[in-house]
Amino acid sequence: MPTIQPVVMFFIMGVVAGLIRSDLKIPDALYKSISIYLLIAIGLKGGLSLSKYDIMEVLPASLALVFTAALIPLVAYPILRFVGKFNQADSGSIAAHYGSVSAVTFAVGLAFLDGIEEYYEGYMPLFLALLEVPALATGTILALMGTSSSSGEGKTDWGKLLHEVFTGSSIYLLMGGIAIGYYMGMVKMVEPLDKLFFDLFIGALALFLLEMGLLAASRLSVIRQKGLFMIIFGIAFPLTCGAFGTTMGYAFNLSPGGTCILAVLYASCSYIAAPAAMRIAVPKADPAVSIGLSLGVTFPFNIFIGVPIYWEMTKWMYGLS
Amino acid sequence: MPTIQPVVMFFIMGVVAGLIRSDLKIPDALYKSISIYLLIAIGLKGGLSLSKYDIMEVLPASLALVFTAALIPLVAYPILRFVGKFNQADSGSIAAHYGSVSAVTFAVGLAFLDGIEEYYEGYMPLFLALLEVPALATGTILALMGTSSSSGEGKTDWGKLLHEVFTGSSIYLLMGGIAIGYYMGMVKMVEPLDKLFFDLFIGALALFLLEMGLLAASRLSVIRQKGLFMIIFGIAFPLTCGAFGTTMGYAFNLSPGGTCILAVLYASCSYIAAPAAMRIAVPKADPAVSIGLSLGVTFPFNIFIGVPIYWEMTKWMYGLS
Amino acid sequence: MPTIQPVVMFFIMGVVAGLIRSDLKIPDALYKSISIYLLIAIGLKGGLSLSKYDIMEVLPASLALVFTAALIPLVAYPILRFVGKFNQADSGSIAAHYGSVSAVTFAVGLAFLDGIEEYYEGYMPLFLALLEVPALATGTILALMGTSSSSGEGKTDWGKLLHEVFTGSSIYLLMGGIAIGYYMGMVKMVEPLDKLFFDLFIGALALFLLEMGLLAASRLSVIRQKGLFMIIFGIAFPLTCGAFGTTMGYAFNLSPGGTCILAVLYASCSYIAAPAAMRIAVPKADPAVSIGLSLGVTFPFNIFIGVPIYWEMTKWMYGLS
Amino acid sequence: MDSTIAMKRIEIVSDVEKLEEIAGLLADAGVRGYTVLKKAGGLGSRGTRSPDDVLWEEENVVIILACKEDQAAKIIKLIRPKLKEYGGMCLISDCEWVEGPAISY
Amino acid sequence: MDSTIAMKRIEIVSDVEKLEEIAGLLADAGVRGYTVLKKAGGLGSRGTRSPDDVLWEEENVVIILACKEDQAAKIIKLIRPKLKEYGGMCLISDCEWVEGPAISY
Amino acid sequence: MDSTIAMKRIEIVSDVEKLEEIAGLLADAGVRGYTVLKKAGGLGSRGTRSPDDVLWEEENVVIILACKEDQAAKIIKLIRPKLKEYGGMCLISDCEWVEGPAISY
Ligand SMILES: Nc1ncnc2c1ncn2[C@@H]1O[C@H](COP(=O)(O)O)[C@@H](O)[C@H]1O
Ligand SMILES: Nc1ncnc2c1ncn2[C@@H]1O[C@H](COP(=O)(O)O)[C@@H](O)[C@H]1O
Ligand SMILES: Nc1ncnc2c1ncn2[C@@H]1O[C@H](COP(=O)(O)O)[C@@H](O)[C@H]1O
Ligand code: NA
Ligand code: NA
Ligand code: NA
Repeated sequence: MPTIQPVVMFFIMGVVAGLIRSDLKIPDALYKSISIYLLIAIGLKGGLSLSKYDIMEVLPASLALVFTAALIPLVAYPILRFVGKFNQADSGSIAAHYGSVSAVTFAVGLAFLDGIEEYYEGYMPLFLALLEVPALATGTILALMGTSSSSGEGKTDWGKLLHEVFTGSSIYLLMGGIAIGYYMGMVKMVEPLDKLFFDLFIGALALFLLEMGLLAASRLSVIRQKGLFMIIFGIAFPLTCGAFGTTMGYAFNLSPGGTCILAVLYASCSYIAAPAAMRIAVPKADPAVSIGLSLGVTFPFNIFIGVPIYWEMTKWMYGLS
Repeated sequence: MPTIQPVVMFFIMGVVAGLIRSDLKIPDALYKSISIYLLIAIGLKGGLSLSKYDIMEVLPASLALVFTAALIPLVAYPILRFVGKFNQADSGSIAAHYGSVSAVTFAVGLAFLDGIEEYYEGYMPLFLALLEVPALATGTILALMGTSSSSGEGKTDWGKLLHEVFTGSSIYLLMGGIAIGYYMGMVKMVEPLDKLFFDLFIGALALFLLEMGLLAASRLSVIRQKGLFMIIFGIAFPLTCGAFGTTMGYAFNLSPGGTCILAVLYASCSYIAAPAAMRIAVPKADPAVSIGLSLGVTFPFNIFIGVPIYWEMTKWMYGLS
Repeated sequence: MPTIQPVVMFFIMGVVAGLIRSDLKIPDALYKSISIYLLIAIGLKGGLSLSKYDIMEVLPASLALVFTAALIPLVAYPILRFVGKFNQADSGSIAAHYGSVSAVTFAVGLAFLDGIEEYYEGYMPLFLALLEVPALATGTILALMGTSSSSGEGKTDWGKLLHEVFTGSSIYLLMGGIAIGYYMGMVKMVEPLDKLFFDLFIGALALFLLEMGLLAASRLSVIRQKGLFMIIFGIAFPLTCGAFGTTMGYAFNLSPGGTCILAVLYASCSYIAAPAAMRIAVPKADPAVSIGLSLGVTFPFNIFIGVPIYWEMTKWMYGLS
Repeated sequence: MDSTIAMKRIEIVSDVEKLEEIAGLLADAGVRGYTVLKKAGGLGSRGTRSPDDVLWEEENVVIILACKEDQAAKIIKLIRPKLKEYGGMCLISDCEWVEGPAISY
Repeated sequence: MDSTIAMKRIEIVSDVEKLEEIAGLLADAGVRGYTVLKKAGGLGSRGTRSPDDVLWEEENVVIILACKEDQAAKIIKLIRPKLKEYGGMCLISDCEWVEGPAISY
Repeated sequence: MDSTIAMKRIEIVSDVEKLEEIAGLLADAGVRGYTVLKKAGGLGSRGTRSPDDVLWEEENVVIILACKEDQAAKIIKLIRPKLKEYGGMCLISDCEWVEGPAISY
């Protein structure tokens, strides 16, 4: 098993600070600034790579991946509803979280591959942006099926929801970063911007993971409720999605590195974009449950154990050693 | 025409986010931190350069430029008052904004010249600091001419105003930066500070422009009022000032790069120091108008179109091709 | 005498801004973010170095130093109590501040040695972490001696105090940084994190010193009360401690650089961890006095004059020239 | 107390997202002055709302408003249906406006 | 004013560190609604407290609460000993709850 | 309600830049307690004021103060001319101080 990246140790540092009730607090403004920075940086990197490809070459895979990602909640929903005994709203909402993606998990995946010097298609951030949305729609539909007819109040404002999702800052920053990165690649002017956006990326990620550790620690209590189910689901489901992502990457002829990243994307679970969307789409769902599950179980599992496992899966798939 | 710098694309990204009503928000603390950083960094760079010159050599040009900059509002005022039909207070205040300078426009100008690898006198930030103030005085006098006698209340507290202007954080950070940069040059210890203040400059400028785009978008509505006049004035006036600056630079034997920067300074319009000063000096003036004009019209014009034009003017003046 | 580091000039820039009542304000979030950053960075650097040593080799010196640091308040207390005429609570509290250490003074000391390219043992940050706490206990005992028996209210909640001190964010971030740095050294993965945490260190320190100058200026008024005594104590006491630290470093066979850093540590006076601890331990002590003395007298003395003097002391001790 | 005018003090708490809409309503009612405090949290029928949670920000706003009694009645009429829709609360109490500052009620 | 209910308005100021404990007490008293404003400063028997001083932060919290009179009496009884211990203040006044939003008192 | 003392509640809104001066006046009046809420915005005779606009910050401060009636009269007398100069508002109402915390009025 490859060594754990030092950067993810900052997550543990945050969790421990939370558990021993240290007075350590990351200023809100720093957390928000870094999340803006990370999304732009991921976008720039992706756009820059994309400029070296023929968009037409990337398009078919993109569309297929978007479509299949939308199906993930269809698998998650029945498990949550009938095995986990969650109510309809929560089941749909959690399913949407798992269908969507986490940019930070993605970033940890990139850091992992960079650490072992493995090549991957640079346009992966495009997939990150594309995979964020479709599952949110599926999850919302599942959460609301049948309810809208019974009461007028429950009616979803799809217009507002679409606006929220597509103008939501995470998607917007990613897409904006991709556009500017593409332009940078086209005019071949990368130089002075790389110092902030590329060189400092892992350092910024470290500080972000520290705060995420603090957040995760403060969310752990929710897991006690349906403890066993939540832990099993929070680990087994991303593993399944990761295997599915590996297969898809292989099927679409991605490089091993790209396949691993795709597995990470499928396995990752949103805790920023999805909660924001579900708040509007499925106000009856309890955010504490979905965020707690996502941040308290699946996120740490993915960054410490999941990522290396998806890489092992990929190597096995490609017959590498 | 030379290619547009990728860094200014972040301004567009901000404007678009504002127009589509994205929920993207740059934390206040980040905006303020970056503006502190940019001013110090500009100052340090300037002071470092200045330490390689004989101050006596720079002094005459400095004084002449300061004096002429103070005259700019005398040209702007009658146009605003009699063509634009603004009231006296607004006319004086807007004239003061255009006579003063914008550090961010200046920074974009530097980035432009760095991008095309054109030499300029390194002490330009000194001019930035010097040109900020004089026009504020002229504009204030124009705004208040005749009014102070009629009513006691209208009396300007010049002491307070001078204190505000000279201890105002933008001038203070620039001058402080110049002083420390000068010291760094003298003792030849640049090394560990350059990493933060020089290498990351353009990256920080990118994030700042993103926020400025958001701010500009939120200020656009004011332009509707006197739309046509404001757009024409907001473009034609900086062009005139730019031509004037080019002539001055040529007359004072600056290098072509230095001349272009001087044109940028004359053409630039303040939206931080001037509003703060006018709030005290001319409280009757409506800040929405002057900030809207400065940020919504002249700033974007300058960074996208003005800077390359001033460079073309300069090349024409020096007979370069 | 060696040249003053440019970075400490930022402290003067802050003090002057405060004295001329500039409207310059460093956002709280920036101040807090940088202090988190500095502590982690110091820790990482220390941990990384430590991984190259045999911990058993470092241990005896560590324990001895911790023990002797705890004795410093025993010297400070009678001077404050009987010469300075401070009350018991204030005397104990100030003694605790002087016994504890200041991470920023430490950082300036490192920058000084780096500037003159002098070697020092890399694990010094470990001493920084270790020396922070013991004197707080001694100072607290001195402050409370005899009082707890007289009134029930005065009873110190030692459990709470210990928790506060050991989970306090400054110790936690240092120790966490040391642990992760140690791990980085072990797995030999330093590369992408060094960009943020090592390269930008001095730049971040500059911004921090700017804010500290502002803070110091706002604290100066307190010195007027017992002006002469406070100025003499605030200078003479760290000098004494510095001489003591030099002797200790020599006795424990540290390198000259390491000895100088140890002198800086002994001479430095806490203004973050100590006030926080004393608020709980000795609520009757007036924080304005101890913070004013620490930040308004001893801190500036140390960074401008003390550090070079401790280096001269060290050179004299080792017979260097 | 002399030089004071008997007035009503209205205190509205609602979601910060509704502030613009409420301000519009107040403008319609001819209100000329109010004070706004953001970053409020609280407990109510929809559970706890906290502006401090970076992952799930729910921010309330407190609007304080002094006006004459008839004006108050007008405001309440306009605001009541909105609060019914949004949630939040609205309190009225008696107060005295101290004359001195420019009239803004 | 019609469609209003006479109620009590309670305003508690205390150290922000005590907020959790006070919220617990209010929950015990069966309170179903209150509003919280943090980052407050002030002057009191323990001197000036200011949330703006980065070296020495002392933050107060203001809790505003509307409830029926009997409920108010219950709350006061529970909160009084705590405030005695912590410091701070607690005021009660009369107010009218404007009917409309969901009942949360 | 027993164990309460009838008092006056004063609520002052003004520009944050004036806080120091107002605090000085209150000290002159012998005030021993007040609570300060910064980052307030609002509408008044000088138009909208908002602490959120980074280019044009106009921040109000809300000062809440409980005191005895005679003290209140004294405060009003001192504060009225200042508010006339600065702008803002000042409201007084009746309230009950809940005994318990240290006396700071
Ligand atoms: N009884 C009450 N007293 C004070 N504030 C309340 C009360 N009820 C509701 N609120 C405030 O109104 C907000 C929204 O209430 P609700 O819509 O009922 O969830 C809460 O978060 C509280 O800030
Ligand atoms: N008379 C008062 N009026 C308003 N607020 C007060 C009053 N007395 C105390 N406070 C508030 O309660 C906090 C704590 O008071 P104390 O425990 O007396 O120091 C102060 O910082 C003020 O914010
Ligand atoms: N009628 C009112 N009710 C509540 N607050 C007010 C009222 N009038 C003025 N204010 C507050 O006082 C501030 C300054 O008012 P002014 O000086 O009239 O512009 C405003 O921004 C409001 O925050
Ligand atoms: Na997923
Ligand atoms: Na200009
Ligand atoms: Na010490």
